[in-house]
Amino acid sequence: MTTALFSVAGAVAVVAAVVVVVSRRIVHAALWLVLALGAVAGCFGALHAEFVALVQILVYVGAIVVLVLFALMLTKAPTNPLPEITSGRAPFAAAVAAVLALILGAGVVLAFGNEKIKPVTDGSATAVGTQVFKNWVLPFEVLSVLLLAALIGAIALSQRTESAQRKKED
Amino acid sequence: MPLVLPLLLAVVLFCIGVYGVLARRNVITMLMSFELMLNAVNLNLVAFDAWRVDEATGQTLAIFVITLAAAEIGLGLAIVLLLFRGHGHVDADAARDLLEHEEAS
Amino acid sequence: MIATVWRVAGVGFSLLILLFAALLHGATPDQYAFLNSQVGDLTIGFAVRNDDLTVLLLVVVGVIATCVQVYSLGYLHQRAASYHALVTLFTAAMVTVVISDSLFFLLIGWEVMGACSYLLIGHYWERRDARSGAVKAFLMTRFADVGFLFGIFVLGLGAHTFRISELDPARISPGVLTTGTLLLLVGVVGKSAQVPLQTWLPDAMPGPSPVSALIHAATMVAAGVFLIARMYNVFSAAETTLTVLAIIACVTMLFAALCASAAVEVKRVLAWSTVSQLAIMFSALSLGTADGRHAALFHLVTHAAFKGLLFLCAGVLLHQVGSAALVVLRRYTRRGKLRKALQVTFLTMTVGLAALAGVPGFAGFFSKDTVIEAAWEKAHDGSGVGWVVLVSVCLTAALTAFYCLRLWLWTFFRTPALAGGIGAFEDGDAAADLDDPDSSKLRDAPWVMLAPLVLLAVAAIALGYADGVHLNWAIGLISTALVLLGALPAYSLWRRGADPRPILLEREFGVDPAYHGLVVVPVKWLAKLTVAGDRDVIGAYVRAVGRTGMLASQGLRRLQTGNVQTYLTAAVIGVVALAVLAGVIGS
Amino acid sequence: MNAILLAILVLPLLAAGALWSIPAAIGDRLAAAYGSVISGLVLVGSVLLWPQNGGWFAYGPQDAPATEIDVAWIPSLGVRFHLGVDSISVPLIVLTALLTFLCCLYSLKITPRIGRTRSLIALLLVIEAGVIGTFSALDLVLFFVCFEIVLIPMWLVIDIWGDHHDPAGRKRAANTFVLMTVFGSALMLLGFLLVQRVAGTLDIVELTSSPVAGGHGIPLAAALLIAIGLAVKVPLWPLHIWLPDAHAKAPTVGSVLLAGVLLKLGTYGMIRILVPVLPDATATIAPYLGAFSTVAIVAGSLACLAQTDVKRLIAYSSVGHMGFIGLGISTLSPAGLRGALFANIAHGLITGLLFFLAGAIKDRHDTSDLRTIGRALYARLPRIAALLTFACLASLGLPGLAGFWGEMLVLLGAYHPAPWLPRTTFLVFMVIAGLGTVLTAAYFLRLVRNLCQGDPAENPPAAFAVDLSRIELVTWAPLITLTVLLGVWPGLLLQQWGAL
Amino acid sequence: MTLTLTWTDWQAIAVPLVLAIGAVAVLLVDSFWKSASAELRHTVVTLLTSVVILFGLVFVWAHRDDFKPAFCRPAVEGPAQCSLVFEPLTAGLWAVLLIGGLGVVGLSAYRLLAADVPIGEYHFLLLSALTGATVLAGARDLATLVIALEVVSLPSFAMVALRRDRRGSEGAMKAFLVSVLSTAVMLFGVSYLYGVTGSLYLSTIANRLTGLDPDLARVAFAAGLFVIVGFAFKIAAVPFHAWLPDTYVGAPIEVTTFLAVVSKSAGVAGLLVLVTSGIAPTGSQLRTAVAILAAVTMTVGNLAALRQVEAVRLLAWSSIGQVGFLLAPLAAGDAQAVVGYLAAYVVVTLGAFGAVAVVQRHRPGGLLTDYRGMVRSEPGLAAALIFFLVVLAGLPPGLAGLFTKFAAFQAVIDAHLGWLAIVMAVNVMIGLAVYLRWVAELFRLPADDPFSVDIETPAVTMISLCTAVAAVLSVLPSIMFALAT
Repeated sequence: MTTALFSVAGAVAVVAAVVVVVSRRIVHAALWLVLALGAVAGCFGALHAEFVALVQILVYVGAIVVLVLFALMLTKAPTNPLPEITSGRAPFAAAVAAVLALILGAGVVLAFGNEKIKPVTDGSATAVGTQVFKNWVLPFEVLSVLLLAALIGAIALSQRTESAQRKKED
Repeated sequence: MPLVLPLLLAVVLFCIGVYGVLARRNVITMLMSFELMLNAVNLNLVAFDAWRVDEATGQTLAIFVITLAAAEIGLGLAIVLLLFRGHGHVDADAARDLLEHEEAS
Repeated sequence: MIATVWRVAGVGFSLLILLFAALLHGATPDQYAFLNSQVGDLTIGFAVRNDDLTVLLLVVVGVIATCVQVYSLGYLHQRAASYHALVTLFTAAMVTVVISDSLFFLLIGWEVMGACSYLLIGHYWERRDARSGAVKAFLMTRFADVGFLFGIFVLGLGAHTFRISELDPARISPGVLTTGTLLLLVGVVGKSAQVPLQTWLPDAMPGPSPVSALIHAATMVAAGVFLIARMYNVFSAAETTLTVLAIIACVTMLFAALCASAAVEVKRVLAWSTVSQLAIMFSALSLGTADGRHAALFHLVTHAAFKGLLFLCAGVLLHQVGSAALVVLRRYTRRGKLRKALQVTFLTMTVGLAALAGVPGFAGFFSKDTVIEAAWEKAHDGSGVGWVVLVSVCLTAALTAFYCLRLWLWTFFRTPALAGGIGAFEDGDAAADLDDPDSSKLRDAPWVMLAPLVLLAVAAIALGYADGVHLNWAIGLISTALVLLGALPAYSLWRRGADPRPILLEREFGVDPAYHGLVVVPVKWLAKLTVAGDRDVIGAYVRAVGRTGMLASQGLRRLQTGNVQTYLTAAVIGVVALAVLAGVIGS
Repeated sequence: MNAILLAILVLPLLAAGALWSIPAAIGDRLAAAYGSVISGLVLVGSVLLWPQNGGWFAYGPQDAPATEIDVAWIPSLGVRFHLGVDSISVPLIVLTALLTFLCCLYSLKITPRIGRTRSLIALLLVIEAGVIGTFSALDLVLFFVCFEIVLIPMWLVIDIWGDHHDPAGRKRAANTFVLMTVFGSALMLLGFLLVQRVAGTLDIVELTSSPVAGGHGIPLAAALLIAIGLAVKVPLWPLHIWLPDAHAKAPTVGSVLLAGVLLKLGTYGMIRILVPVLPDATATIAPYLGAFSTVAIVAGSLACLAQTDVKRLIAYSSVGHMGFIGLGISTLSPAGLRGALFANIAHGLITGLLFFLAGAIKDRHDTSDLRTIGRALYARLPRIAALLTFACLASLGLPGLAGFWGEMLVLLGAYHPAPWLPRTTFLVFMVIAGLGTVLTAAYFLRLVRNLCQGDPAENPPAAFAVDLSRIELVTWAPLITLTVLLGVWPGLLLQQWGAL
Repeated sequence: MTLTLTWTDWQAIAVPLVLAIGAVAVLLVDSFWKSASAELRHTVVTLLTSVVILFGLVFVWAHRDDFKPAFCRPAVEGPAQCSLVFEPLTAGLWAVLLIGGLGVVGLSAYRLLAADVPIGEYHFLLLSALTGATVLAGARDLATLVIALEVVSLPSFAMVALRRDRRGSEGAMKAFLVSVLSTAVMLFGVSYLYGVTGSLYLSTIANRLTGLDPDLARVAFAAGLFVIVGFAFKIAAVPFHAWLPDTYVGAPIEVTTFLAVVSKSAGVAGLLVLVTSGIAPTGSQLRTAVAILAAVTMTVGNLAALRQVEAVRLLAWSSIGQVGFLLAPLAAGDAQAVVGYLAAYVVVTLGAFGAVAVVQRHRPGGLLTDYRGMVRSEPGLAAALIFFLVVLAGLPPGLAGLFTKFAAFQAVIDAHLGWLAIVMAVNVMIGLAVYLRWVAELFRLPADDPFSVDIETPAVTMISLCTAVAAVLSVLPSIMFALAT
C-alpha cells in the first residue's frame, strides 16, 4: 500500500521536476515546482514522516514558492516562452547529471539493494520535537541565528542605498 | 517497501537538480533546482530514518534542512533582486563584469 | 725609479745566490723541514737541503742570472721594472727547485718558473708571436706538470713521504716506482722541451734574448735535468723509465739537431740546439750509472755557459742590428761589416759556437766526450740502451757541428758564390739580398752587455778543464772526426751559396700543425659545443620550465571565464573526477 | 666566546635594520662608512673566534664544538636554536666577514650607478648575517633558515643594482637564481625531514655522533635530496645554469659575495651535513657526485674558453672550481675533504679578487664584453691588468698561490679515496680533473691574451680610464696578501684541520 | 522533553552566544541611534564589536587548557556523543578566528570602510558569521557542522553585496550559487553518511566506519567525499575555486579581507574537525582525496597567480595556493601544523589586505604597477607589505611563514606522502615567483608618480599590529604551534 502510494508520488515528483528544469516558461516552472514539492511531501507521508511532510507543504509550498513568484514578478520575468532558457551547455549538463546519476544509483543499489523498510509509525511531531529539544538543541539554536542573519541580510540588501535614493529623487 | 526506492528517487531528483543548476541561465530557476536537490536530501534522510527505526534523527535533520533552505532562498532572492537592479537581468552567465583584464604586457 | 730599484734588486739577488753558494760550499749535506702540516697520515709542507748538487746548480744559476741581469741593464729599457722583477722571481723559483727537499716545494718553484717564463716570453705583448709563444709555453709545460703532480702522488703515497731525501726506492714497490717515475718524466719532458712536448721552446723565442739565455742555460729547461739528477737513486731503480728516457732523449737529440739545421733564425737555431743538447744530457742520465749522471751534470754546466753566451750574443745582434734572422743579418756581411762592427760579439759568439759544436779544446768538447765515454762504458757492458745512446750522441755531434758552422758562416761571412747565394733565404724578393743597408750606425753593444759575454766566453773555454782533464784519446779523436764530418758539408754548401732546407725539416716534422689539429681545434670545438649545450639544452630546459609556468598561468586565466555556470560545471566534474582518482590512488 | 658568536650574527642584522630606519637622505659615503665599521667589527669578532675553536668535531671522538649556543626554539617541531663553531666553520666565517668588509669599504668610493647605497649596504649586512648563521648553525632547520636568509637580499641586489644596460636580463637572472635556489633548498628541507623521521632529531651534533646508517632506502633518499639541494647552490653541473647570468648581471659587490661566499654554503653543507650525518648514503652517491663534479670541471672550463664576457667567464670558472671542491668532498678522504675546505677559502679570496677586477674593468668601460673593451689593457690600465694577470694565475692553481693547495689536495684525495669507494673510478676522475686544470690555464691565458695583451696602437686608451685607485688598492690588498700567504703557508689553514 | 543545559554547556557556548548577542546589540544600537553623527556611531559600533570579540579572546585565553564537552548524551557504544567540544584545538581555532575577526573590524573602522556600506548591518553580519565560525570549529556532529557552515557563509555573501552595487551583487551571486550547490552536495553526502552509520555524531561515525562491508564502505567513501567537497567549495580548493577571484574583486575590500581571513579559516577549521575526528581516520582514502585536492589547489592557485596584474586578484589566487598548503598537513591529519599555518596566514593576510586597502582607496585601479616605488615614497607601508608577502612566500625574514611551511612539510613527510612533499617543494618555488613580482614592483625606482598619501590612523595601527604580531611569530614560532596543543 505504502509502496504503491510512494511510487505514484515519486513518479509525479520526477515528472514535475523534469518539467521544472526544462520548461521554457519560468512561471510555469515555478508552478510545476509546487507540484514536485507536494509530491515529495506525499513521499514523506508514505514513509510515515507526516510531520516532515506537513512542514514541507507549509514551508515550501506556502512560503518559498510564494517568495519565488514574488521575485519573478519583481524581476519582470516574462511569462511567455523564452527563446533561450538554456545555453549550449544543456547537453553537456545533461551528460554530467546522467553520469552522476549512474554512479550514485549503482552505488546505492549495490549497498542497499536488499534492505527493506518496515512500516513503523513514529513520524509523529512528538518524536521530532523530543529529538530537537533533547539532542539537537545546539543546531536548533544556531539555525535561529542563521535565520535571523539571513533575514537581516536580505533586508539590508533590499534597502536602496542612500546614493541611489538620492538619484531617484533627482 | 524496498529501501532503494526512495533512495533512487532521491538520486534522480538530485541529478535533475544538478542538470537544472548547470543548464538554466535564469538565477531563479537555478534556485528552484537547488530546492529539488535539497528535497532529494530530505528524501534520503527520511528514508534512512524509516529504515533505521531510529529516534527520528533523520526527520529532525530534514526539518533543519527545510529551514536552512528557506533561509538560503530568502537571502538568495535578495541577491537576485540586487543583481536585477544592477544588471537589468537575472541571467547567471551574462554577469561577467568581474572578469579580469588582459595583462598589459 | 721603481725600475732602478728592481734593477738593483735583481743584480743583487743573483749575486746573493753566488754568495750563498759560496757559503754552502763544503758544508755537510743537511736537510731542514718547515711549515709542515698533517693531512690524514701524510705530511705536507716544505723542506730544503744542501749538498754538492745544490751548490753546483746554485753556482750555475747565480752566474747566469748575474750575467743576464747585468746584460739586461743595457739590453732592455721598456717596462724594465716588471722585467727585472720577473727575472728575479724566475731565478728565485729555480733556486727553490734547486734547494728543495720537498716535492711540493719543488713543484712550487717548478711551476712558478713556468709562470715567469710565460710572463717573460710575453714581455713584448704587443707582438702576436710573443703572445702565442707565451701561451703555448705555459700550456704545454702545465700539461706536463699535471703528470708531474700525479707522479708526486704516486711516489709520495708509495713511499709515504713527500721528502726527496726520504724517498727510498727499496721501500717502494716496483710497479709504483715505475709509474711514479714515468709520470715525473712527463713533467720533465714538458719542462725540458723533449719530444713530444718540444714545440713550445722554439716558439718561445720572441721573448727578450736575456730571458732566453736564462731559460735555456740555467733555469726552466735545466730544471728537468736537475730533477732527474736529484732523484737519480729513484730513477736508476726504475729500469723501464730509464729505457723510455733513453728513447725520448735519442729521438729528441736527432730531431732537434735536424730542425736546427733548417732553421733560418739565429735564436731558433739556438733553441733547437738547446733541445738537442738537453737530450744529450738526458741520454747520459738514462744510462743509469754514476758516470752518466756525472757526464750529464758536466754537460749541463758547460752548456749553461756556452748557451747563455750564445743567446746573449744573439741578443746583441737583435739589439744592435734589429733582427736575428739570417736573411737580415746577411745583408750586413758585405766586407765583413758585421763582424768588424761587432767585434767582441763576433769573437765571443765564435767561442760559443765552437763550444757547442764540440771543437776540441772548448768546454763542449770535453763534456760531450764524457757523455760518449759513459755511453761507451755502458754499451761495453752489453747494454742496448748504451749502444743506442752512443750512436745517437755521435750522430748528433756531427749534426751539431753542421748547424753551428752553418750558422757562423751565414751570419758573419759573405758567401763567395754571390749569385748562388741569392734566394738562399728569401722566398720571393731575390734582389733584396743586393740591398746594402745603412750600416753606418752599426756598432758594438755597451760594456754592460759585453762584459757578461766575455765572462761567459772565458767560461765556455775554461770549464772544460775545470773537471780535470782525463780525456779518452780514442773517443776524443772519433768525436773530432765527427765534428769535421759535420763541418765539411756546411762549409761546402756555404761556398756554393746554397742552403738546402728539406721541407720536412723546415716545417719541423709538422708536429705543431698536428697538435693544433688534434688538440687545439677539438678543444675549441668542444668549447663551442659546451656553450651551446648550456644555452640550448640545459638552459632550454630551465627556460622551458619558466615558459610552461607562464603558459599554464595563461591557460588557467582562460578557464576563468567569468561565467558562474562554467565554474559550477567544473566543480561537479571535479567531484566525479576526485571520486574516481581517489578510488584509483587508494586502491 | 658565545657572546662574540651571537654578536657577529646579530650585529649586522640590527645594523641593517637601523640603517633602513634612518631617512633615505643619508649620504652614500656615510652609509658605506657605517657599513664598513659594522662589518669591520664583525671581522674582528670572527677573528677573535679563531683560536678558541677546538678540532673538527664532526669526526672527533664525540667531542662537541667549543663555542656553542643551544636553546630550544620550537619544541613542538623539534627545532633548536643551536649555534656553534669549529675549525671548519671559523675560516669560512672569517672569509665572509672579510669579503663583506671589503665590499663595504669598496662602496665608500665605488658604487653601482643606480645609487641607493644605503639599501645596498644594509642588504650586504643581512647577507653577511645569513651566511655566518649558516656557517654556525648546528640545527638542520636553523641551517635551512639561514641558508634562505640570503636569498631575498641577493635577489634584490641583482635585481636593483644589476647591469643597468639590461633590465630584463638582470631581472631574469635574479629570478632564475632565487627560484632555482629555493627549489633546491625546498628539496634539501625534505631531505632534512627524512633524516628527522629516521633519526628523530634535527641536531647536527647529535646526528654527527650517531649518524644515520644505511646506504639505501630512506637515508639514500634523504642524502639525494640534500645533495641536490646543495648542488644547486654549489652549483654543480648541470644545475649551474643560474650562475653565469646571476654573476654577469650582478653588481661588483654582489658578484664578489655571491661567488666568494654564497657558493660556499653548498659545499659547506655537504661537508657539515651530508658526509657526517649520512655517511653510508653519501658513500653510495659519492661516485655520482664525483662524476658530476668532474664534468663540471671540464664543462666549466670549456665554457670559459668560448666566453666573450669577462664576468660570465669568471662566473663559469667558478663552476669549474666548485667542481674541484665537489670532487674533493666526494672522495670522502681526509685529503679530499681538506682540499675542499681549503679550496673553499682560496676560491673565495681569488674569485672575490677576480670579480673586483672584472668590476673595475667593467666600470671603466661601461661594458664587460671583451670585444667592446678591446685589448692591450697592459698599456691602458697597467696596474689593473697586472693584478688581473696575478689573479688569473692564482685562480688557475699556480703552486705558491692559494689556489693550488686546494686543487692539489682534491686530486690527492681522488688518487687515494676512502677505502669503500671505487678507486679506479676516482683515478679516472683524477686524470680528467688534472686535464681540467690545463683547460683552466688555457682559458685564463686566453683571457689575459685577449684582454691585457695586444697592440696598443689598435686599442687606444679611453679618456676616462684611470688606473688603480687608492680605494681599490686598499680593498684588494688583503685578498692579494692572503692569496700569497695561503699559497706559501697552507699550514695556516691545514693545521686547523690537522687533528683528526 | 525537557531542555536542560548544564554549566559546562553554557561555558562551551559562551563565546558564540556572546557573539550572537553582540550582533543583535550592534544592530539595535545602530538602528535606534540615528541621531548620532556617522563618525560617533561608527566608532561606537566598532568598539562594541571589538569588545565582544575581545571577550571571546579573553575567554579562550582563560580556558585554553580546558576540555569541555557540551550538549552531550550517553552513547549506546563508545564515548559520549557531543555536539560541541571545547578543547585546546578548539581554543586555538577560536583564537585564530577571533583574531581574524578583530582584525577585520579594525580594518573596517571609520573612514576605512566604504561609505555606502551600512555599518550596523555590516557589523551584525560580521558577528553572525563569527558566531557560525566559532560553532563550526567546535562542532562535533554533522548537523551542527552543516548549519554552522551556513551561518558563516550566508552573512558573508550578504556582506559581499552590502554596497548594493553592480560588482558587489555579481560577486555575491557567484559566491552564493556556488555555495548553495556545495551545501546541497554536502547535505547529500551527510544523508548517506547518516544512512550508512545511523548517526550524525562524528565520534560515532568514526567508530562505525571501520568494519563496514565493501559496498557500504564505497557509499561511505562517496558520502565523505561529498562532505569534504562541500567544505572544499567554501575554502575554494581547486576545482571548486573559480568563484573566489571574481567575488574577491567584486566585494568591498574589507569584506574581501573577511572572506580571506575568517570565512576561509572557518572552512579549514570545519574540515580539520571533520577529517581528524570524524569521517577520515588515518589511512582513509579520503585523506588521499584531500591530498590530491591539496596538490592541485596549490599548483593551480600559484600558477594562476603568476601573471595577475591586479593586487587583489593576485592575493585571491595566492590565497588559493595557500589553501593548498593548508590542506597538505590537513591530509596528514596534523592539527598542530594546520592551526599554526592558519595563524600565520590570518595575520599576514590581514596585513596584506590592509595595505592593499590603503592603496586601493587612493588608487582604485588596484594594479600592481600602482605600487611602484613605494619603498621610497611610503617606506613603512612598503616594508610591512614586503614582510607580509615574504611571510606568505615562506622565506626569511618571514620566518612565521617559513616555519608553518616547514611544519606542513614535516606533517606530510611523517604521513609518508612523499609525492605531495615534492609537489609542495615545486610550489614553494612558484609561490615565491608570484610574490617576488610584487616585491620587485615595490622596489622599482624611479616611478613617475610614486604612491604617497597620509595613511589613516586606524589603518596604520592595524598594519603595524599585524607586522608586530607576524614579527613576534617569526621570532618565536612556537606560539603558533602551541595554539592547538
